[in-house]
Amino acid sequence: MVKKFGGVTALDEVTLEVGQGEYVALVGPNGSGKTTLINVVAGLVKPDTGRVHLEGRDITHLPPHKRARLGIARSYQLPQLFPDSTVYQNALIAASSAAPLHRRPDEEKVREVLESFGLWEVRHKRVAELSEGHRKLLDIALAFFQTPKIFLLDEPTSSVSTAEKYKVMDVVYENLRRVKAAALFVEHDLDIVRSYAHRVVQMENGRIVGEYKPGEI
Amino acid sequence: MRDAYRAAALFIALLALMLAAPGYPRYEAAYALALGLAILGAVLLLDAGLVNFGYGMYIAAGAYAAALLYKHMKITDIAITLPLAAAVGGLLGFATGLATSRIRGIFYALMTLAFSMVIYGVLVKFYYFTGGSDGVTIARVTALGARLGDLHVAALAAALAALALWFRAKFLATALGHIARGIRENELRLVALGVDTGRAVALISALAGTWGGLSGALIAYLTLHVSPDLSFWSYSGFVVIGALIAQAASPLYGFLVGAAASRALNLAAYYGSAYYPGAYDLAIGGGLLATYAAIIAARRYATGR
Amino acid sequence: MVGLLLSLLLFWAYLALLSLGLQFIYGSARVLNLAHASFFVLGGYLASYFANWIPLAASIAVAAAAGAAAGALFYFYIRWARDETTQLFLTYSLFWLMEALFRTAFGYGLYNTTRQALALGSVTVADQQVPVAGLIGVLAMLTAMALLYLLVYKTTFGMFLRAAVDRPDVAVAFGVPVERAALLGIALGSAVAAFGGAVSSMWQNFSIGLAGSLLVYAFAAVAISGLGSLFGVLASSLIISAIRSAAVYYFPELEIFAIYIAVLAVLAVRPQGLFVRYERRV
Amino acid sequence: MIEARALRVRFGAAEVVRGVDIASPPGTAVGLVGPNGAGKTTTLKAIMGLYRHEGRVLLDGRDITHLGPRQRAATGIGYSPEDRGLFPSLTVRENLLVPIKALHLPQERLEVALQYVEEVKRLLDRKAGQLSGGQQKLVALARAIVVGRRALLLDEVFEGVAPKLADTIKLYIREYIERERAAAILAESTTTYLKGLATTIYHIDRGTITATKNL
Repeated sequence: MVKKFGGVTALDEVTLEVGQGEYVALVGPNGSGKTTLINVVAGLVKPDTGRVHLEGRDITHLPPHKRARLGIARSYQLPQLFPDSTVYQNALIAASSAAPLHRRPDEEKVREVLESFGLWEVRHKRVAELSEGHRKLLDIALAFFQTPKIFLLDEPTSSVSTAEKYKVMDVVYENLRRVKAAALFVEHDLDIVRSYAHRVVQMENGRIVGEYKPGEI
Repeated sequence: MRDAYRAAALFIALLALMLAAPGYPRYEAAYALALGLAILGAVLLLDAGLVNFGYGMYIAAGAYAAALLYKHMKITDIAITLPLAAAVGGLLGFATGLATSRIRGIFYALMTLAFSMVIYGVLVKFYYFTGGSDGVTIARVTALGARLGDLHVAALAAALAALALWFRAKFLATALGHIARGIRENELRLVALGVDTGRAVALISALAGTWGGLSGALIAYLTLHVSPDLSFWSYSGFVVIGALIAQAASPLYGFLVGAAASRALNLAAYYGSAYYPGAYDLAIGGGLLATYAAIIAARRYATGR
Repeated sequence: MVGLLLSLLLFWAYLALLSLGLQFIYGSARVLNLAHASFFVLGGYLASYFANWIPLAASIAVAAAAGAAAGALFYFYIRWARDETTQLFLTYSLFWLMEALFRTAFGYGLYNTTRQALALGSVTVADQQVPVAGLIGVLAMLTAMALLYLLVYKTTFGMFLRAAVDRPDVAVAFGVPVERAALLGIALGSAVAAFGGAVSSMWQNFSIGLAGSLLVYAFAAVAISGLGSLFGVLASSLIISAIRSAAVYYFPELEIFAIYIAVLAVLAVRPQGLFVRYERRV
Repeated sequence: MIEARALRVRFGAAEVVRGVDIASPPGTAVGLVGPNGAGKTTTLKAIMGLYRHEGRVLLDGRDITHLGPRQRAATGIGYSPEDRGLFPSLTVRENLLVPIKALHLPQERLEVALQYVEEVKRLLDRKAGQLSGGQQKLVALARAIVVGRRALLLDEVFEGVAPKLADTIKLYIREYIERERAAAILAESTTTYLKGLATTIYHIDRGTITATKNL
C-alpha cells in the first residue's frame, strides 16, 4: 500500500493484517501515517497502489458507506457527532442508518447501546453539554449500530483525563468483546497500549518499522 | 395510531371551517391548505439542510399535469388526475434529486432555482402544447363522474392537509426522517455510518416533489387556471419563506403555520401593489429577511440563555 | 455568416462581463452573490438614464462608479453572514429588494443606449455592416478581463487578495488586511458588473425582470467553469454563447434548456467545474 | 523575550487553555510539549493574537495583549502554523513577500530568511501548493523568520519530517535565534528534536502546564 499527498509519502509499502477478534495497536510519532492508514481502510482515502481486503474480499474500490455496511466501523480523534441533537437523537440517527428507510429505527437497540456505553443517564443532554469522555464514548457508540467486524479507533483516549482514560477503554473493549469484533487502534499512551493490545505495530514516516508483543515495549 | 386520530381530528376541524366560512374566505383558506402541501414538501428538504429556491417547479408540474390532461384529453376526474399530478411531481423531484445528489449549500439553492427557471422557460415557449404565458383554463372538475363545486374542492384540500399531517408524523418517526437530520448536521459521519446520502437526497426530493405535485393540482382546481408563473422565482420565494417559518414553528404542525403566514404575506403584497408597484418584491425580500433574522435571534436567545 | 458570428461574440461579451464580476467577488471574498445580476442591471439602467444628458462614455463611467459604491454597501451588508446559509438568504433577499428598487425608480419602460450606439456608426467587414458598438462591447469585455488579470496576478493588492482567499486564517497573522481586501474585491467586482451592464445597454434592453433571467445564465457560466477561476468563466461564457447561437438557430424554445443540459453534463463529469483543480465535494 | 502570563482561552463553555505561563528569553528556544488536544496550538494562536484570550502577552517586556494579530506580527513575531499554512496558489517568493509588503518590512528580511534557510533559494519560483511536505516546512520556517525579528512561534515544525531534514531545521532555528538574539516557542508532541535546541520544556496537558524541565 502506497499513498502520496502532493510530494508527501504518507504510506510507503505498508502491509498489515488484523486477525479475527485481534486487537492491534498502531504507535509512532505524529505524521507517521497512522491516521492515513485508518482513512484508507475506512475508504475515505484511495491508495495509489495496494489493496484492502476484508475477510478475503477485495474492497479497495468500495465507497465508505458500503464498507461501513460490511462491518468496518470507525471513530474519530476529534469526535464526529450530530451537533444540534441530543445524545438520544444522535443514537436514533445511527440506528436509522442500519434500518430500512420506511421503518422506525430500533429504539430497543438504541437503549441497549447507550446503556452499554454508560450514556443512558445523559441521553437527553445536548451534545454540546457533554464531558470530553462522554463525547468520545458517544462517538464510538454510534458505530455500534452496524455490528462491526473490525473497529478503527483513532486515538480513543486523546484529550480525556488520565482517570477517565481507563474507564473509556474498559467500556469500549467490553463492547468489542460482546460483538466479537477486531480492533485497529492508534494510541500514544503506552500504558493503554500495554493493557489492551494483543499486538503492537510501530510506524514511522509512512513505513512499518517494527512489530512487538505488548510486554516488550 | 395516534397519528391517524390526530389527522382525523384535523380533517374534521378543517371541514367545519370550510362549511362555516363564506365564499371568499373559504377560497383563501383552501388555497392556504394547498400551499401547505408544498410547504410540507419544502420542509422535508429543509430537514436535510437543503434550501430549494426552485420549489415552484414541482407545483407547476402537478398543476400542468391536471390542466393539460383537461386541455388535451378532457380528463376532469380527480381520481385520475391527482395520482398523475403527484407522480409527475415525484418524478421531477427524483430527477432533480439525482442531479443534485452531491451538491449542497448555495450551489444547491442556485441549481434548483435554475431548474425552475428552465421549466418556466419551457412552459412559456412551448406555446402550442402548454398554452404559453396565457396558461390553461380548466372548465370542470369531477370525481367519479359527479361535478365538484368549490365547496367540494375545499373539502378535498382539508382531506389532503390531514393526510399531510399524518405523513409528516410518520416521516419524522421513520429512519429516513432521522437520516435527513443527519445529512443536515454531519453528512460525512452519516456516510461513515453506512448511509448512501446521495440516494437518500434523491428519495427525499421525490417525496418533496410528490407533495408539490399534489399541491399544484389542488391549486389548479381551486383557481381553475394555471400559468407558468407557478415555476417563477417569486412563487418559490413565498414557499421558501413558508418553509422557514414552518421549520421554526414546529416540526409536526409547522407546515400549516408556514402556509398561513406565507399566504397572508402574499395577499398583503397583492393588495399593497395597488399603492406601490414594488410591493411583491418587497414582500418577498423584506419578508424573508425579517423571518430569517427573527429565527436567528430566537435561536441565539434560546442557546444564549 | 458574419451576422451569426457577431451575435455570438456579442452574447459572449455580455455574459462574460456579467459573470466575471460574480466570479471575481467569489474569488476575493468567498461570497456567491445571488443578487449579482441586479448590479449588472443597475449599470444598464444608470447608463441609459444618464446618456440622455451626458456623453455615452461618461454615462458608462458614472454607472461603473455607482456599481463600485453599491458594491461597498453590499460588503457591509454581507459581512453579517457568518455561514453559507445566512449568505444565501441575505443575497436572495437583496435580489428582491433591488427588484423593488428598480420597479420604483425606473418603472416599466425599456432602457437602453441604442440611439447613442447607432450614432457611433458601423464598419464594413467582409462586405457586411458591423456596428461599432458591438466591437466596443467585445473590446470592453477583453479589457475588463485583462485589467482584472493584471490586478490579481501582477500587483501587491492582487497578491494579498489571493493570499486572503487561500488561507484567510493565516493571512491575518502575516499582516494581510483581509477585511479591506474583501471590501475592495467586492466593490471592484460590482463595478465590473455595472460597467458590463452599461456597455451592453448599447445593444440590450434593460427592463423589469431581466436580473432574474440573467442570473440563470451567469450561474450556468460559473457552474461550467468552476468557482473562482477568471479564465474559466471567460471560456465557459464562450461555450454557452456557442450553445445558445446553435439552439436559437435550430430550436429557439430550447435555448436555456440546452444550456442547462450542458451544465448537468459538466457537473456529472467534473462537479468542481472544467477549469478548477480542487474538488468542491460534499 | 516572548512571554505569556496566566493565558486563558475559552471556546464557548469549554476552557481549552487554563492559565498558562511561558517565557522564552532572547537567544533561546523553549518547548511546549503535550499530546494531541492538550492545547498547544491554541496557546500559540492566542500568543499570536489569532484567538481572544485572558491573561497577558509580553514581547521584550512590552505588553502587547491589546494588539491584534497584524500588529503583533509587526512587532516582530513570526508564526508557522500547525499545518504549515502556506498560500498554495502563490509562488514561494510571493509567500515570503506577503508579510514584507503587508507589514512594510525592509526588503532585507527576505535575504535574512534565505541566508538561514538556504534550500528555499532554489524553490522561489515554484507554486507553494506543489512542494513536498519537507519543502513546505522549510518555506514556512523561512516565512516565520521574515517576520520574526524578535520571536518565532513554531507549531509542530518537526512533525512528519525525515530525521535528516529535522536535524537541518533544528540547526537553522538554533543559528537564527542565537545570532539574531530572537526568542522561540516550539510546540511539539515529543521532545525528540528539542534536545540541544530548547533550554526549557513546558509539558502541557488539557490546557495546563503540568511540569517544567530545564534541559
